[in-house]
Amino acid sequence: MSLNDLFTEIILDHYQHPHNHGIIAGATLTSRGFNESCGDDIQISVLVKDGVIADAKFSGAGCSISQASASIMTDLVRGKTVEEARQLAGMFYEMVKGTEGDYGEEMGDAISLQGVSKFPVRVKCATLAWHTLEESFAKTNNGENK
Amino acid sequence: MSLNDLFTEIILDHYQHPHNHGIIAGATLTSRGFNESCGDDIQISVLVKDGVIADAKFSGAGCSISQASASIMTDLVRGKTVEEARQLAGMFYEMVKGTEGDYGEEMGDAISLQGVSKFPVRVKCATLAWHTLEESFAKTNNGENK
Amino acid sequence: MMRSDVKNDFPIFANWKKKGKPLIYLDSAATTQKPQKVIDALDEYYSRYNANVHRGTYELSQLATDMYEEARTKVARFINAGKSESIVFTRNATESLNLIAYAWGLNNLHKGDEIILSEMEHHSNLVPWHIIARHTGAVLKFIRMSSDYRLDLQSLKDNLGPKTKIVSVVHVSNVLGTINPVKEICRLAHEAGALAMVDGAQSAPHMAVDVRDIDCDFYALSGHKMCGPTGIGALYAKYELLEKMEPFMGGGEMINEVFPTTSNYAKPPYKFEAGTPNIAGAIGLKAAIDYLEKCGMQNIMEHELELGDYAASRLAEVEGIHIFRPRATGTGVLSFTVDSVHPHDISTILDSEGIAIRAGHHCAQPLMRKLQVQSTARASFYLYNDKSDVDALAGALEKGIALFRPRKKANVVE
Amino acid sequence: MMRSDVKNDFPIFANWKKKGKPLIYLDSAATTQKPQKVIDALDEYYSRYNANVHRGTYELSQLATDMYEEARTKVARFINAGKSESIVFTRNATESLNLIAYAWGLNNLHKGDEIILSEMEHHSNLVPWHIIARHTGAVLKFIRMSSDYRLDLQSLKDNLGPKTKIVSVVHVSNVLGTINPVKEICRLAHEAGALAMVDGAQSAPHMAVDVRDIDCDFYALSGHKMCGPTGIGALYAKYELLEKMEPFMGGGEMINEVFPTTSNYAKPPYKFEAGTPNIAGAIGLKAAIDYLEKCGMQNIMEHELELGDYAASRLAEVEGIHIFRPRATGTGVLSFTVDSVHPHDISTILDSEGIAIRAGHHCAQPLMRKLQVQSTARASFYLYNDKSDVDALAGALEKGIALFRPRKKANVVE
Ligand SMILES: Cc1ncc(COP(=O)(O)O)c(C=O)c1O
Ligand SMILES: Cc1ncc(COP(=O)(O)O)c(C=O)c1O
Repeated sequence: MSLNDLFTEIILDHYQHPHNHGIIAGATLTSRGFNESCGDDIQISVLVKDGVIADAKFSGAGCSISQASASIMTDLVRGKTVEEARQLAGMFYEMVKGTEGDYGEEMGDAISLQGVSKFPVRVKCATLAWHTLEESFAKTNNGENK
Repeated sequence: MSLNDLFTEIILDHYQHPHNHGIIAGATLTSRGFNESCGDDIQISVLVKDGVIADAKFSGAGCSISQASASIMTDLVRGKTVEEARQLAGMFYEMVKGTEGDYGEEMGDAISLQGVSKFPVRVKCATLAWHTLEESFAKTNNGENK
Repeated sequence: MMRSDVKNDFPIFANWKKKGKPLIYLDSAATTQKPQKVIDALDEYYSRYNANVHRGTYELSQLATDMYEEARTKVARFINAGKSESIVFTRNATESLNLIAYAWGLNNLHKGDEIILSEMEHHSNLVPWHIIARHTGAVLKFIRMSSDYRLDLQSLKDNLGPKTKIVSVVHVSNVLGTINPVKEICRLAHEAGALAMVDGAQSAPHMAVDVRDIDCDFYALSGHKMCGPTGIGALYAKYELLEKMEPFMGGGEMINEVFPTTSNYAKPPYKFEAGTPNIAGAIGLKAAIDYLEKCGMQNIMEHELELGDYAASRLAEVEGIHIFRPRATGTGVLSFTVDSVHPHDISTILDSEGIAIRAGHHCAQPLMRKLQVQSTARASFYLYNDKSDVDALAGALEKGIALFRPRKKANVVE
Repeated sequence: MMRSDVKNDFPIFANWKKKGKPLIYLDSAATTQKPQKVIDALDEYYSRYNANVHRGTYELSQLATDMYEEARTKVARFINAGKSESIVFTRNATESLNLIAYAWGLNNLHKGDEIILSEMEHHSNLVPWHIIARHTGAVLKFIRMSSDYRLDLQSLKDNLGPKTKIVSVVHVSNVLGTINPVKEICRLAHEAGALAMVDGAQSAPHMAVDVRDIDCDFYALSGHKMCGPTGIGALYAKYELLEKMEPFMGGGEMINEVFPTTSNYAKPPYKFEAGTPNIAGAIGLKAAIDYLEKCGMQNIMEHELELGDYAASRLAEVEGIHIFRPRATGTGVLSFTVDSVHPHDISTILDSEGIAIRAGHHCAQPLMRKLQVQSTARASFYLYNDKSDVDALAGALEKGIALFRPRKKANVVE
């Protein structure tokens, strides 16, 4: 429960050098999420083709946890089906809530966010990108049309 | 502080057989007062001529204390100057607040309301008619024009 | 069956003495007494967890937020709201009703649109509509009350029409105790294409309420009338309606983005909670609901009905009394008048024996006119009352009103 | 000079421990901690005097009414309102501001009328005007902020004109701590024939305020920001304006007469207090003011300024820090950012040492854009803070942000 468990090197690396930062020109889904508690503001854009996430990017501003989580998420979901991305989101929520489990294989770099479960205040930061993505699936016919 | 101190025979008599009940056709001052706590609703009409209260009546509905007080007040102020009526009002407020003093001579029947000072909840009932009269003096150039 | 020692849960009964006489509190329709558990919940919050909510970025604030949101969930479960996001915290039932009148009414009512209320509404479900009608040009109509003090559904049907936009009625009358058939009323409103709102200020405290079974669109309640603190109330609304509605008050907590001249809003229920909420109030309300649920809402309702029936039969013996209570569907609320003794005088008579009842128009002046009285005396019972309270009421009343009967000189003690 | 044992008056400091570390509470601009005396006042009210107010016809209710009205008188004296009828109890400063926006604005503003605010307003003095502007067609204008974080009065003068109907500004900024020259602003507004409102959420708790000297028409404050309970606030208004104004919410307590489709209203302040008020909240606020007055408002202000100055100089040493605070006219509010460490991360770093600060936009998004940041970290001091709190803050900050500097592998503990 030291700060080092939260601000891991992988997190800081994603925060300082985010992957997939930007907006996809021909996105089939764009969605925006706010975290009122700290003012995080994130935009996700995704290109879904035949049920598969061909590309995913994010933009906006926020804290290290929300930015790193978005960076990692966009890495993770690319190439996955929408259904698989949904399952990853569910698994991610469980992980950061602190539910016991073996997340290593599926979560990739996201495993570095496991420490968030010890910092309840930060759970919302970690899940912002995932919620923003997931909620918009429902509103956009699984991301196939905005 | 028994109920008999509050509901004196004089009060009950004025309540059951009010004096000056009605509305003066050519009143120079009419005024209405409410007592939100019990729903009392009183109307005072007064005829002022050359600074003297030539006639005073009341109507409306309310509890024994507010009705008796109005009945007694209209008796008392008739024939008095507006200034004298104001002074009586001030004296009456002091009496029902419980301020020590010799009220007998000036207060007439109103002395029977002295027991109200032991029932703080009822002070508003006793003063309703007087406040309604007094406030309207200010608004009507001492009752000479409505 | 109600435990016989319930009074002990409420410290005021041990603390308040009037000339040595115990408090017999029969004004629970106005506000209820508070159990120690509610007082302790407030104390604990302020002594241990106090922080602002939602915007906090430290653990203490997270704890306060969790407690506040648990209170929301508790209220939602208590009235079976389905989801806690359907619950908006307000100051009281009055604000809940105003919120709908303003946020929904001001933006959805137009000239000639019709609002249906009833003849037995509390001012809190009348005056907001007067204000909104003035701003929008909408028109008010009223469901008639029968001579048995019940709403006449035929009169609702006659009033309903294509212009009806909302029907808003009281669930339980604070004057008559009548339980209105709100489920049927909501069904009729919906059939006519109107929304339906229920003023639950007097139902939530006294019976199990299921807002989804009633199928109302909006439901209002007050915490202080159900053993909770003052300054906290709730509005239930169907979530889809909250989503579509414009906000009521503007300020912190209820926004996503604010620009100099425009703003966009957070999701419900936050959209409707501008500024720092009554955090301790919500937490106290949760403690109150916990307490009521432990006593059992069914128990509470039966207990009050029993007291109401018993009081009605005891008071019927008083000479010159008029009781305003329906033959069936009554509760623990009992309004009455006594010939030639004004309600306020009745109240003073009883107060001198330590018995607290209310006298007045009970914020229902149009109903008073319908009953052809200016005011009534009202005894209202709650879980902490028992039959001995009713006996005390009947005894003091008999004794006291004798003062007002023609009396011989000897009676008067100077 | 502030007593050195003030913290002992506030039970949370003895009760809350984070991993053995004491609470260093630096978020008083969001909400303040509560002294034992305030908690006791609530307890006493609920355990001894609880009853509904104003409509009561028995002694207990009269006592509750007296206590509630004494609270009003206390608030009136505290800000030198002149008469207690000028004080309306609300939920919080946000509701006080909305009350004016709705009750005055909705009935007095017309298309093209101008409302002047400033660039440093809290959302609670922005969003209500957005709503009312949408309904009325009125237009918003803004007093510019200088590079020293102060309002530019020339910009007010430039904006004022015959169409200006109201000027509403924050007394003390919750982000910058700037004390604005509200007396001068009110004078200029009045000269132009406009009304003037002051958002006192951050001034009433921290300094002696004299609303009649300021000569504002309206002044808003929140109880929870000045050691009082949540759920209670106040609006001061010049009495003649209250008399002329339409009511805000409708319901019980605020009326004289109600007919089915019309009503007429009670005198101010009751006209503006619909429904059962937060009685305990008002009584708790009175206890809070008693407490603050005992400590001395002048003392409190000087103490906070000293802490603010000390903190500004201590934090200036931190590498990469930016402090947003005026050179003069500052208070005990200190916003800052640190290069490449997000405010929310700063807050977590400090929280791990038991230090509670706020990170975010502080409900002032337009100001954030003006400052060209998305959010800031903010430490805000109150009477219970001292220099050791500042030292703890500076120390934890230095240590924590090192984590975010490029680090060697050895630093990372898994
Ligand atoms: C300057 C200012 N105005 C208004 C408010 C709103 O106060 P409340 O949330 O108590 O309504 C605040 C507090 O956040 C504030 O700092
Ligand atoms: C039926 C009814 N509706 C509304 C209210 C208003 O409740 P509150 O004063 O708590 O807002 C009351 C209480 O007086 C009531 O009895």
